[in-house]
Amino acid sequence: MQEAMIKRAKELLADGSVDRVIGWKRGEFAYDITPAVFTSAEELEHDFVFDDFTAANVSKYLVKETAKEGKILAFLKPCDTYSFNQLIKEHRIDREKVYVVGIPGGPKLDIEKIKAKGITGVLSVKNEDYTLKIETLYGEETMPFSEAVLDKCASCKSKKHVAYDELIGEDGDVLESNRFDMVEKLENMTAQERFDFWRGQLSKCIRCNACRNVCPACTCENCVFDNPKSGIDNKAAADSFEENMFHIIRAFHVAGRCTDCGECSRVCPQHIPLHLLNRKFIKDINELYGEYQAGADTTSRAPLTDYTKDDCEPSVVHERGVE
Amino acid sequence: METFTYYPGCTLRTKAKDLDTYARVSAEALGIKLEEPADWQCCGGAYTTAKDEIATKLSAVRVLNSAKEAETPLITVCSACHNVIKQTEYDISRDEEMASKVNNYLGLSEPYTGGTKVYHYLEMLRDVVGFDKLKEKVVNPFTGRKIAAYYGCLLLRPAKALAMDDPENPTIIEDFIRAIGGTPVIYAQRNECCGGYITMEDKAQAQKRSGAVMGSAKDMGAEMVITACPLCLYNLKKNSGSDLPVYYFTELLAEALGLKEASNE
Amino acid sequence: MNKNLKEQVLRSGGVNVLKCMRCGKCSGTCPSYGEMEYHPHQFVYMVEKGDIETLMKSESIYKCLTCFACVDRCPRGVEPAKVVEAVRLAAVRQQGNNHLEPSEIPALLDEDLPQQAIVTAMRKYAK
Amino acid sequence: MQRIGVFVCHCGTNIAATVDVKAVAEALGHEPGVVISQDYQYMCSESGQELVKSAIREQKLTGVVICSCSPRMHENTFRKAAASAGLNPYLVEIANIREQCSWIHKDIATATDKAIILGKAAVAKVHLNTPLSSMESPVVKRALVIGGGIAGIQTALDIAEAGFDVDIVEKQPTIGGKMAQIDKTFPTLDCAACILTPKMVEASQNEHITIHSFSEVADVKGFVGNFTVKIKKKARYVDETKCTGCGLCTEKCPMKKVPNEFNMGLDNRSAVYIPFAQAVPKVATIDPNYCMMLRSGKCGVCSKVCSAGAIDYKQQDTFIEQKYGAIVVATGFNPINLDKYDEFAYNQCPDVVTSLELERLMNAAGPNGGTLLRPSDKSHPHTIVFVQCVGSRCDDEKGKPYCSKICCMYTAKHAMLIREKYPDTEVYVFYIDVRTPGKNFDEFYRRAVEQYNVHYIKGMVGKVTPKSDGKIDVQASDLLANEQLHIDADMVVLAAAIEPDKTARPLATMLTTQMDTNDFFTEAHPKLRPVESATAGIFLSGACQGPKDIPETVAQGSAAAAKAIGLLCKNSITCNPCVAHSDELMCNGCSSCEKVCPYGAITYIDKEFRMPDRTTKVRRVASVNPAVCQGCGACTVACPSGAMDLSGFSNSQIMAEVDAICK
Amino acid sequence: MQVNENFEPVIVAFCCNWCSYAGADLSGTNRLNYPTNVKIIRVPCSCRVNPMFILRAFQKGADGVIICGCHPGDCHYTSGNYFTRRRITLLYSMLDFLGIERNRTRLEWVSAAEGAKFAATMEQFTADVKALGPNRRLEDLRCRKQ
Repeated sequence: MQEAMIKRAKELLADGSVDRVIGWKRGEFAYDITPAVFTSAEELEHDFVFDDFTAANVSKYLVKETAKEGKILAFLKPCDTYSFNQLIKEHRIDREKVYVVGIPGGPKLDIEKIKAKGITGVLSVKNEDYTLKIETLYGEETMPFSEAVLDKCASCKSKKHVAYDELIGEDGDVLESNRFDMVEKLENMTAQERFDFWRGQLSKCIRCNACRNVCPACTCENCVFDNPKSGIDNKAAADSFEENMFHIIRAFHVAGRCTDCGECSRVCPQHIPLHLLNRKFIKDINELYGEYQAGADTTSRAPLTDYTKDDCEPSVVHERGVE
Repeated sequence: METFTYYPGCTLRTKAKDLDTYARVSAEALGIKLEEPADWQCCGGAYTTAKDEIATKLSAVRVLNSAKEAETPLITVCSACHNVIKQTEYDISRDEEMASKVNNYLGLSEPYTGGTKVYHYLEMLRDVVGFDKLKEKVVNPFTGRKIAAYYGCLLLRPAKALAMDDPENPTIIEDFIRAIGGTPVIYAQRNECCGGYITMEDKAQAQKRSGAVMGSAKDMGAEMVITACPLCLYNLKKNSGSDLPVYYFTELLAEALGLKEASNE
Repeated sequence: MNKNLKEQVLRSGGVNVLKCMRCGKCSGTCPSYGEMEYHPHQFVYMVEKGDIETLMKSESIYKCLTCFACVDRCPRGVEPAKVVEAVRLAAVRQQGNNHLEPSEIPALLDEDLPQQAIVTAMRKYAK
Repeated sequence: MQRIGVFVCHCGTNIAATVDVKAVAEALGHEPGVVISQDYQYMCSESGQELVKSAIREQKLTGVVICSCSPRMHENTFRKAAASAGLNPYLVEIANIREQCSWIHKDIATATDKAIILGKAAVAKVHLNTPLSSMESPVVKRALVIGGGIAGIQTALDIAEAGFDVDIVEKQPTIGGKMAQIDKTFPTLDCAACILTPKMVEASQNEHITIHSFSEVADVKGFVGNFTVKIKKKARYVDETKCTGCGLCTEKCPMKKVPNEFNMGLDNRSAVYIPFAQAVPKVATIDPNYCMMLRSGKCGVCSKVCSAGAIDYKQQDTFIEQKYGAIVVATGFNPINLDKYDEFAYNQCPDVVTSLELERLMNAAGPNGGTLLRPSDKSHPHTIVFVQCVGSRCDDEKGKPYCSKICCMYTAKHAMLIREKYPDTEVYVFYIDVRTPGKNFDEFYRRAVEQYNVHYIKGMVGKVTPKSDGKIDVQASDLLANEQLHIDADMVVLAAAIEPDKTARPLATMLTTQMDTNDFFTEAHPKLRPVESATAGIFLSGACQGPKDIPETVAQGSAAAAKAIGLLCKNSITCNPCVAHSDELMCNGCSSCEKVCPYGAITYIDKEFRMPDRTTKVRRVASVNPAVCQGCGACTVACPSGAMDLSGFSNSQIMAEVDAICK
Repeated sequence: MQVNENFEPVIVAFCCNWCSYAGADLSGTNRLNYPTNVKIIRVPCSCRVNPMFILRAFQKGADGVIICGCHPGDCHYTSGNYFTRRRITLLYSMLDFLGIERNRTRLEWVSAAEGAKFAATMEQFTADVKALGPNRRLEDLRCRKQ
């Protein structure tokens, strides 16, 4: 697949269809993959990578990239296309300046899960028939592929590309996923248990802002948390703001806009399941206002900028579930 | 076949057997199953509205609870029982203090705090069977007969609790009369009290009231009066001094359905 | 004015007599008006004034048919019949004050009289 | 550095009795930035305002906090005072320590504490207030009057008199309303038609007035000075411009059994009809529920006899759109339905009628040509019983909790007219109270009793029993005699409660005006602004605001007209400066705000920004039209970046209040 | 739960200018009592209430927050309260999800004519919050009152 992508990228660069390419390159370690922009065939040949660790969603980068001159080729996995569409809808990406090539999605791997098996000094990871052959400084190890899958991929919502100019490989379908299971489990706890759960999680927050920086819905020119005029500015971990406010406000700001790409939890160095907050909103919206998938299209009205005259009253919140 | 818990009440066992018998045979013919609970007691005949009267409400709560346990609606045909049971249901589901006192007395396995749907037999005809369906089953229609419906007080009031029909503009018995082929006679005294409750206390008053009711019905051209209440029937027949015949509505129902003869055999 | 008695009647009746606007519709509609010494609107007014003993002594408390015409037709939702009942109960609950004794009943019976009449009479007039 | 003045009002004892005003002034004097803190007996009085003004001048105040009554009461007063002393009026904040403190609390210590906190919140807010200046928005010089009864006609005539164009929208085929159905008017007993029909004609002939009869308001958009209203002209199947009102079609129409609503269904009309002889416009209307041509395609008589060729069976509802500067609501009233009151046998006996039906029975143009006859057998009634307060003053679901106000007087009128015309008729009036406040009103009622010998009985009818001989047994109480009466009557007349027209509720929603729990429109202030709604540019005329008799209705109609004229006279109006504005540097251009704006006040522009590296970048950013924005603030919450804020109620101001309260 | 009789909760009420603030004024005009704990902040429309304000109030030590607006369909700005209804429903649901006591938050529609409803609502809400005791779950410790 990687070869096919490099080949197609080179063709498009060569015939002048695009000026740049956004994809991934390897960092210090084999599993340390970051999004990168390529401008020549040489760079592509040398650095471009697409493997089981290329999980990062590159759509957010297109906000900045499409503000520049020229056209960019973007390789988007199915889940990335939802974020891409949402950003088109919010006028954050100039569609004219992107050439989208849809590529197959995950499941992608989570290095933390490999390390959790006590496997350290990882040099390379190969998938051979759903068994991982892991070459390490200390010899070769193996483990089942399924045990190293990223959480976000384990509850994948869709293999369908909702936006593309061309596809490499086959298009998939929207999936029946179990992504709300954990939300439901929490809903069925008592208020005290829920509070204890979240206090335990959120108190780990070090306010590195990785969740915000990776989030494709967080593309504000100036974030409210950085803006002294907003009244809730708070740039770094200084008090219990992170435990009480930061994540609620962030989740609310992306409510109805979050595509559930799962990047927030993937990048959290403290492994806080932040995506559960977003999924709670998605679940509520689906249940109270009808099924809605942010990014599924570029025209529908977002649930929070819409209403019907017979919407439920907020008291439903207080009447259902467990107190 | 829909099943109801059927509460006949004490009078229907003795002096008002007709009301009961015809109700049962007709129900069966209409596809309604009436199941009498094992150990019902007299409802007391009059609802005590006083908030501090608990003992007088217990038997009604017991029967409401039997219906709840049987998971069926409750049905009565006697106007007085209907009145007592519906008022009890209304109060117990709204007045928490009363509910807790009643339950303290009764010591049911699970406290009763309302929830049983109570029907008068007429409501069952209207809402479950449907007067249109009833009309289709009539074999001996009362064509051309001018029949006056007598509601009295117990069937309609207090309207909030009984919620059976508009207390000033009732139509349920008139619709019944039309369903069995008769012509209803509307007269203003149909929803005024006949004085039945006072028949032992003050005969003169009972005579005056029942006379006024029957006089009004006859004045408007009625050939007969029908009622759902044994006490009204007694009082209108015995004390009004009128020659107008008075029947239970169930008797006309059974006759219209062609069941009267059979049930008397 | 007997304050305790008034409170007892108001509590037992569950009625707010202050809602009365003195229209007299209860007495206009009462089928037993002619038999009563004190009429429904007077019950409401006298209970408000606390003059309850007078009512308790009056035969009027046994003349109410409990037909609820006044209850349903009162424009203010005062429910006069409940006031009458509360006063009657206050009277019959007093020791030895049963208006009807079981021993009196046989004399009042006739062959057609439904049970209903007897049980209601006992319920209404005796404790 | 802020220099804030705090002024605590005693409001006589209204505030001072439960709030220690001196303690409040003392406490607030220590708040940061406060340089003067005073209390005074009546801050809204001339001398109270002078106190504020001189403090502004002498202390060079940059902000003012008034602790007083509700801002809904005197915010404007103090803003004006500040402006006259040279301080921007939007640097004034009110702490509501009367309606929301002294009047609801009894304990002086806790009420005083609360007043101090409310004062602190206002001080915290005023620190962040910025001077605001109002925009001007043009006024469309045309008014809309909704409802063509006497209220609407009077309002329209007065507005037209001032030289402004005015449109009347009336849902019936003719204007005239209830007054057209009334026979005589109290207390003068002059003929209603004689005083109303000239006004109807005047309205139809006035060059400034356009009458849209058989029409309804379908949609209202916009705001004061600039409403856009969609009017639905219902199909009447007759071309209004061609119909001459000759009436030939109504004579020839074979369908004659249609209940005549103008005569309260007491007689019949034809399927094509003109409601009454003096109708305006005098144009026929076809009733599609009865017209055989429209129902089955068979007939067409009216079309054949119409020499003007005005009949158009294919006519459709049409919509017109018009801009208005002011809207006057005059939707009027109706008697309530009496189904729930059949103890009076209204549904059982044709001789039990409502008072409005009696008007028609007595009217020369009514079903009996002005002779009072019983509907049942057309005989002369000799005993008539009037029942007052049917459905009025009720504390239940059946009736209305209010007094309908007009019944005592019209009943006295009816009683008197009957006794005048038919001296052999006995008239009884059962009343709870006789309410006759009004010029010459009580005298009028006394004449009914003293001169005309009408029997007024204090008591209420409890049961009406119609009898086969045509007599009606009326059972009632006579409270003064302490007896129950039975009257053998020939007719019973029920004074049914009146209620607002059913169209008023959806209209209120369209106009975003408030109604009370009875569906009467709520005035901006019950005493001081009785003909304005709380929504700017919407005025109230007649019984849509509360029960009223004709003189009151006309007075209010003229008052509403005066208010509307006051608005239309202006070339532009000052807009509320508390509107939204977007910080372009923070705006993402995401369109969230635009989607929640009910006024379409937000548009997007591509704007060039200079970047730190000296390049330029073009970005899509929101732009608010301050003349269109009404300042609800929906956009401020929809905005994820916080670029959108609301002047006068900014994020930081509200949070400062929150902080002050939670401290 | 232990109820501290002496606990006086801090309650912030956001009221829309056109209906609920006027309703609050009306309860004053009619001298209908409700607890002094309630402090009202006037906003033009309930849709002006940013969830941030609510969180800020809790952060700074409020024990209960209630929002009052015009009844749905009666909004002075036509549609503001419909947006409020969705936003606040979701916010309250999130707070519930995080284990914050349900009775600390409420939204009530109060018209300008409903002075009695306003007073009764505040009475009830204050009692409910009082029963919960002080807000500890959302409070920012640094902001705690001494």
